[in-house]
Amino acid sequence: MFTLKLDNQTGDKLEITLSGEIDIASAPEFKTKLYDLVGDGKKDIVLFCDGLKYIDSTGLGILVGALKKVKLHQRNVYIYQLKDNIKKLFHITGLDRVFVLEEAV
Amino acid sequence: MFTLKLDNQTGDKLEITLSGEIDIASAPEFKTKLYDLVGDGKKDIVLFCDGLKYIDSTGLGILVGALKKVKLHQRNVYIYQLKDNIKKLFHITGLDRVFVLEEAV
Amino acid sequence: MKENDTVKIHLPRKADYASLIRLAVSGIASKIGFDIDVIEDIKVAVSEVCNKIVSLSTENCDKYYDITFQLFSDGLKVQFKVPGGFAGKMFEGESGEFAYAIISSLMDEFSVDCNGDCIITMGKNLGAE
Amino acid sequence: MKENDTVKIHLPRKADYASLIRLAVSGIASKIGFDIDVIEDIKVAVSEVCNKIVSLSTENCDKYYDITFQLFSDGLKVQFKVPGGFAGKMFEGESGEFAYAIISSLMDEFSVDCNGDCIITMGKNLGAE
Ligand SMILES: Nc1ncnc2c1ncn2[C@@H]1O[C@H](COP(=O)(O)OP(=O)(O)O)[C@@H](O)[C@H]1O
Ligand SMILES: Nc1ncnc2c1ncn2[C@@H]1O[C@H](COP(=O)(O)OP(=O)(O)O)[C@@H](O)[C@H]1O
Repeated sequence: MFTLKLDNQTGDKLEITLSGEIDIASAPEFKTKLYDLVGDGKKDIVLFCDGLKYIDSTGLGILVGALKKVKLHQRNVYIYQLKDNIKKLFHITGLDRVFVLEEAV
Repeated sequence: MFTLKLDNQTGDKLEITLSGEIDIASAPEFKTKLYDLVGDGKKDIVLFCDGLKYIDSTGLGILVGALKKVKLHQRNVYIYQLKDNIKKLFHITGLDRVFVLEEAV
Repeated sequence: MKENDTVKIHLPRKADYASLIRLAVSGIASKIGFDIDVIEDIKVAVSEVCNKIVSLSTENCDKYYDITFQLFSDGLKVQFKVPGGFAGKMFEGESGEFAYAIISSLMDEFSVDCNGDCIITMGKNLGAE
Repeated sequence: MKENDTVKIHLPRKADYASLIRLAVSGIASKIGFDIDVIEDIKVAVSEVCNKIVSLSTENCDKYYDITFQLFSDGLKVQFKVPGGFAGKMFEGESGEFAYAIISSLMDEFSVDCNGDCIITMGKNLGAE
């Protein structure tokens, strides 16, 4: 089970809080909800992840999909406060150099 | 994993605290430790069980074995502060009428 | 009973796997939607059979055994297949009688069907209590 | 490797069993004595393979699959048997590459041996990190 919460939406930025577990069971719902918010990709995406406990390769693929959409408009995806076990997955896959990872806000 | 702790020993009474899980893996050790303390069965046995989380039929059989030893000397086994899920097992097996069960000390 | 999934666990006849069984039963029973007290009861009942299988020696002493869980939308069935002579001894003696009483009382269904080998079945229905 | 016990889990190819797998892996890995971070890594690696098995459709689309755990005193081996054509596709594409990178990095051993069907093996040694 995961939750995706839209915290704030301005002209050029979406702030979203992710928490729980994004696994194979919850991935389809995560994809739909995230891509709905991302839309054409004309805004920067900020993901707060301090409550995110688990994400697998399918979830990472979905994040990359969102990144690709916003990159088309010279926008970016910022990921804040990843837990260590998840940050490790970003390092392993090289995604730490693809997304903008930040410790604190 | 369980622990059996001898709290107090007087001329006619042994006070013992049981905690943890008494399952098939820990039953042999529980039997040895308990029967060592019970000895010939010339003392009353008081068992404090508020930290006992799990006991199975093998563990119940071991308690009955201890009871039989002390009954030979007109002694008894007093069981205090059983958790509800374990008290249920004593009711089901009729052992609530064989041992002296008490809520508080 | 809309759904009918099976999970089978093949595991060593060793006492140290008792905690793994309790963990697996929790995971399976919580998928069906039992509340925490009922999950506890199912863990106790399943463990009682596992304990007997582990602690009694059998003629043809298999080193492994299987637990089969059938998950329905409205309940859980758990089955064990044990050699015939063995099943006769499982619920004998003091702790065997305790085990029988505990399983009968905690579960909605409990049967031992022998035809050569014995099938021990126990079932719990969702919302029965 | 003094001990060599096997635990086999036979379970539906359905996404909702992901949490049961994580629970079972925890129970098995903690029996060997891995610390909590390593247990987390093993859960992630095993789940990656399960996810691919669940999400990809196969030609001969079995409804169930097996996970075989071998427990040693100094480590854990996990094996999956999958159809050959299927194994070729598991680690393709973006999320397939991520899965491959994750498993390779988190486990000490990771191999896909094909000879008709494919055997996917991953292993973790106790005290290797
Ligand atoms: N370790 C990796 N393994 C596989 N693909 C990777 C890895 N690291 C990054 N990628 C790729 O990086 C891409 C990121 O999207 P992209 O639009 O190319 O970003 P950028 O232009 O900033 O590199 C994804 O398509 C993904 O396939
Ligand atoms: N529900 C039950 N099922 C089987 N045996 C029981 C049950 N309740 C009590 N017993 C028996 O009660 C006995 C208790 O020991 P015992 O010395 O006979 O105590 P008492 O003399 O107080 O009845 C045990 O041997 C046990 O077999």
